[in-house]
Amino acid sequence: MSEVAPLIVKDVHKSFGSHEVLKGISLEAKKGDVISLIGSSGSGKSTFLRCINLLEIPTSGDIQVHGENIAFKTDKRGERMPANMRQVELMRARLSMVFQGFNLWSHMTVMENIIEAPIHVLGVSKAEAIERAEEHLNRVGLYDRKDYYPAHMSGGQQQRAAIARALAMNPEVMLFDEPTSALDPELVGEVLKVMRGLAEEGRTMIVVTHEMSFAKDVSNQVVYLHEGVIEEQGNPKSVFENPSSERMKQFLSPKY
Amino acid sequence: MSEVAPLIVKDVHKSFGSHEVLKGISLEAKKGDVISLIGSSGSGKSTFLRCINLLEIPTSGDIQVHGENIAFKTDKRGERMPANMRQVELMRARLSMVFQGFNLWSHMTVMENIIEAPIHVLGVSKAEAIERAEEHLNRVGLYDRKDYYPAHMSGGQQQRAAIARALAMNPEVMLFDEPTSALDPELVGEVLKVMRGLAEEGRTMIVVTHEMSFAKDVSNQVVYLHEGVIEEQGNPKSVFENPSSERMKQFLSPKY
Amino acid sequence: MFESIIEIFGNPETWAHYGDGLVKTVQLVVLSLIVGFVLAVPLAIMRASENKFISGPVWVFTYVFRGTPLLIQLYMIYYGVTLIEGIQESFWWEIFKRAFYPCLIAFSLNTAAYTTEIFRGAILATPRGEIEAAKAYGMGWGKRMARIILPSAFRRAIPAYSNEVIFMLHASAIASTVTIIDLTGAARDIYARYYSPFEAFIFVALIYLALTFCILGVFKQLEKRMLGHLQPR
Amino acid sequence: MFDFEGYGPSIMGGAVVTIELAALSIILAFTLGLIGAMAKMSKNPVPRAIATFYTTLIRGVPDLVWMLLLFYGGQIMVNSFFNLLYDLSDGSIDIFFSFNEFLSGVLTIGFIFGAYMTETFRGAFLAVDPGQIEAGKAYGMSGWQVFKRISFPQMMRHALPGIANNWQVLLKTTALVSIIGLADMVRLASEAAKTTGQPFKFLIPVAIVFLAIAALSDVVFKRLNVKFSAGVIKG
Amino acid sequence: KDWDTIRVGVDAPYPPFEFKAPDGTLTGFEIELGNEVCKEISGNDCEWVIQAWDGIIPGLLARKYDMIFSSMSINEERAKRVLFSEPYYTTPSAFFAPDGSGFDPANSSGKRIGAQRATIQDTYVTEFLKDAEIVRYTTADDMVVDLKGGRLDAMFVDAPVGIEMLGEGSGISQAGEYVKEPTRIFGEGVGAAFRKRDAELEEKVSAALSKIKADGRYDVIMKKYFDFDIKL
Ligand SMILES: Nc1ncnc2c1ncn2[C@@H]1O[C@H](COP(=O)(O)OP(=O)(O)OP(=O)(O)O)[C@@H](O)[C@H]1O
Ligand SMILES: Nc1ncnc2c1ncn2[C@@H]1O[C@H](COP(=O)(O)OP(=O)(O)OP(=O)(O)O)[C@@H](O)[C@H]1O
Ligand SMILES: [Mg+2]
Ligand SMILES: [Mg+2]
Repeated sequence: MSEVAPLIVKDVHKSFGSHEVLKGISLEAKKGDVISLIGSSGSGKSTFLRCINLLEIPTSGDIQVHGENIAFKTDKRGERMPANMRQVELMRARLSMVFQGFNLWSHMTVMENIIEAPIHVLGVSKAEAIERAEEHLNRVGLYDRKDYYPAHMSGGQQQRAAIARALAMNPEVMLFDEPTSALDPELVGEVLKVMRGLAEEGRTMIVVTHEMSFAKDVSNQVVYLHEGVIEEQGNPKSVFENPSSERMKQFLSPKY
Repeated sequence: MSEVAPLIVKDVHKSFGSHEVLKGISLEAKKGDVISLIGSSGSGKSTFLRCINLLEIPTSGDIQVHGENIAFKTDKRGERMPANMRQVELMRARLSMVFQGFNLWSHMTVMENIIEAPIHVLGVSKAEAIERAEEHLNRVGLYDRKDYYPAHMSGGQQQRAAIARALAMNPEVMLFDEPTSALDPELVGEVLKVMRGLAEEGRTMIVVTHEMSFAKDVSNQVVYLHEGVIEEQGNPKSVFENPSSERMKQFLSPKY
Repeated sequence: MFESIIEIFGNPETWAHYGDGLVKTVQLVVLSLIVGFVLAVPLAIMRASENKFISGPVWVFTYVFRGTPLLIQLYMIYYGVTLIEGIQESFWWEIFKRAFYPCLIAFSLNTAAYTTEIFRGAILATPRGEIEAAKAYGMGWGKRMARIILPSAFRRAIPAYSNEVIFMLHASAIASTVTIIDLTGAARDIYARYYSPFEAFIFVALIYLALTFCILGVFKQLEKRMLGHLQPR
Repeated sequence: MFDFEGYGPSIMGGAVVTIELAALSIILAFTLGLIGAMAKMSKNPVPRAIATFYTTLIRGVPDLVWMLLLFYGGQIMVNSFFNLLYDLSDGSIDIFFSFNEFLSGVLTIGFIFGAYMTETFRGAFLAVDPGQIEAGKAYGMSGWQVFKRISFPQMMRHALPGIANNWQVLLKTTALVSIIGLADMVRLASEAAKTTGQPFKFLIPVAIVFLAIAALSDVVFKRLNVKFSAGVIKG
Repeated sequence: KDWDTIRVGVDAPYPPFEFKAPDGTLTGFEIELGNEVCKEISGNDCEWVIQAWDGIIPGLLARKYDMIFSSMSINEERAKRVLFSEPYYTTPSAFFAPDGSGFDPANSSGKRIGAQRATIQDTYVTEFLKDAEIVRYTTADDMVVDLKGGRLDAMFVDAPVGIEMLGEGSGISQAGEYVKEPTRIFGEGVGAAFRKRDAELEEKVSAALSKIKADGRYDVIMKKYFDFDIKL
């Protein structure tokens, strides 16, 4: 256990105006952890995920990626800001995010989407980026679609392409924000299958999800968020079968 | 029974290009008849209704409104055409149609929609048209909405306004093309209630509908169309309870 | 700088000159918009026709007038009319001798071309169902056009048409090139009289700006009133 | 046949001037438009206010008035500054700046259409799905990389119809420089028309050249549109 | 300051003083004379800058060019803003009207009379022909086109320009006498104009002009364009 945790989040608060969405959240992801974030709509799951890679700047609290603390400063208007954008960019490159709406770049083919950041952010050579991209495309079963534009693919294919794009960064931690909820029920399966495979490979992942079966079967830790606070946390078996919080019980009840 | 039937359709055929959609349909609506046209999607129900008031020109066959035959001629390109557009316009004024998508005129208020055709087609005075419109609005329960624009009303309200507009023409026969299928389930009820009222008043109506309960309870004749042919026809009781055609049985089976 | 402002604007003739220019500009713009509008309605109906023989010639007209500079159209009409056989002996000459009417013709045809295309778009955008409803209630072609299609098309065309009005106001500045003393012509006179481009042109720019804002304001009101049926409540 | 009573060659030269003028102006307008759009979308209220002032002012005043003002006034403004230096230094500092008509024309038209381009680009940037930009950031791209690799190419797709439209209008606006004295195609042709008393003989060919350029531009923009809409579902 | 190249503002076309040949080259009496002057001072031809008349003084003040050599009559109003050289020619102004129209300058009420904007002729008609409709033009050729096209009843211009632009057989000719009075308006001849601070250049130009007049070059040029004497 001497290994450094790829991601440590310490007491993160986030307010929008006077509305405090996150009220002090801490989390540690060790190598190989698959953490499912669950909670009702508006509980702050997305906001938390976005705070992790600083798409939102936490009002207070710290983020540590592989032992390195992100530095903050306060700008002229008194708002908290990253002290060093370069550090943030490097950090983001190590935490690949997969979005709910995929957000594949629509003016690029699948292949171009995948090699874009490795080449222009990590500085990998084009040849190498393509070679690795092909591996990842095979991995998600999309090799034959590599020259398609996102708009010409189904939602499930797009999300798998987005996962390949995230994989291509060879990230410490992969962040997923409801990776299946923009998909038709028939397409959910193909994406979950790929994610299950990633978990089995030992990837570190944080997944915001409404798929309780995924949270139960695949993750080794479940975090239940309620109104910006972690109400319940632990291994899926205990959390789902013996929830200690009343809220968690309520949250689970309508579906089971 | 010496009274002239308001509408007689004789052996109407209609083809689009080489595709024959209606293959010889005849129908007689006596005064006070409420005829439900049912059939699966694509069977030609809308096309038939549109042939009745000549929004589509039948390839062959005759339409008789209150004993008057619509005259046809063949134009230069060999297509069948009404011989006299004036006759068609007068006939249309006597067969009011209520559309699935309401088709209220969006730049006019409800009141303006209702008095438009009576004034400009029938030549009723404005004062009289307004007076009658108010009656019809009361009838469909929309009096308080008379100065609204269609876009500012719910679908159910729009459809009731469209019915009031049709009523204002004091038509021999009212034609309805799926008057409720563009509505949310909650709104269907309010429109059906109005239509049931019209039927009870003794209005002659031809209704294309997917609402089997309406067809069953309200109409005195049900016509089942299949691939452009009348497969089954009769009073609702016998048609629904003892369908003689296999197809009709199949058509009814999934829903019952 | 200040002395020259006082010298220029202390002279009542300057104000009178700009005032006359303003009247000319407003006359030109308003009249050409009216004529253009009146021409554009039938042209737009023709242009929206499915019959190529009807829409084709109108397309040529709008393509040519929208594809070439108004200045050239103005020159052609202004210098061209003098070449018409016998016009100088006819009573028409009293009208065409002055620059105003040739200019008005050029402006009217130009705005008619743009307005035609605006209206055509609006006509084609009429919801099909509304047209069918009109047919189903016994309206003939003429009534459908007059009561349903055009009224709703005109309303839809208001935003685009307001742009056209502003463009026409701006385009009218070239009237000054054929001796008309419109606002810009007045400014050029004042400029030449006092050798001061800033005072003369900035002042006229402010007048144009004010006119533009007036037009925008009028159309905003019009939109509020006429497009109520399109806005969500 | 193309001699046009001796005026042919010089009018042809004028056509080249017109095209060069339009091409350089659109480049300037494009640049100003990008800067203006950035300024308008900036979080900082100062550039935002400046850009708003710029676009409102330009779009509220006729092109011709701008030309007269900038053309006659621009040089005076620049040189009155140097005049001041000259007077203050008793003639030992004697700098001056000469705008030729062509340069003034390019600057004026570019400046005017920069305002229209600003609006085009602003709308186009706003039409880019914010998720696309966020994805760029999330993969560690710097602000400039996101702009260059994601926002800009996607924005261009939305901006293209507006750019095409501005170009067609700009092309016709170049005719106005003839009024302030630049020897473009329109000026040379109208001078010839007046001298010879044959307006149609000279003006119709010029009109045809304009139509031809417009038609050609249509084709080019259709091609560009295909290029930039790579990845868009064709309806 | 050494004057290697002298940039000279001129309003063209204004034949025969300055106009463009069909091939686009600038020529005319003042162009040739001006080039002689420039050569005298700098050894080179002038660098001509074409500028519409109504912007010609602002253009000078804005240093688009260093001198105006464009039939500019010396008068008090202008002398307030610019520095004039010695006059180098003088011509009268005159009305031109279609033959047989019976146009009489003394009785011009209600007539349309053209003048070039901001010229001395403009000043004159504005002041003395109050009942006429004055139509102002930016360039002289626009005015001639309108006169020929029947849009004007008459125009008031520099006499040689009118004669030259209208030519023989145009059906238009001089109406009434030459107009030279009042001197307050018409001044005492045409001079080159300079920014006030460029007195040194003005001296050089005036000296060059006297030299050219004295050694006969002036007359050679003049005879190419005029069959009468305009020398001052
Ligand atoms: N940019 C923002 N500005 C203001 N409020 C915001 C912003 N983003 C999120 N919020 C608010 O923060 C709260 C939490 O939102 P968040 O998107 O994190 O919820 P969530 O748990 O992801 O919900 P869902 O399951 O619906 O995605 C909500 O009340 C939301 O309205
Ligand atoms: N204008 C047209 N041109 C060509 N084919 C048409 C046209 N209108 C209808 N059809 C075809 O005619 C057939 C019958 O269409 P119709 O709309 O009458 O069916 P329907 O019974 O009303 O079905 P639904 O219940 O879906 O409204 C369909 O196959 C349709 O594709
Ligand atoms: Mg969320
Ligand atoms: Mg149907």
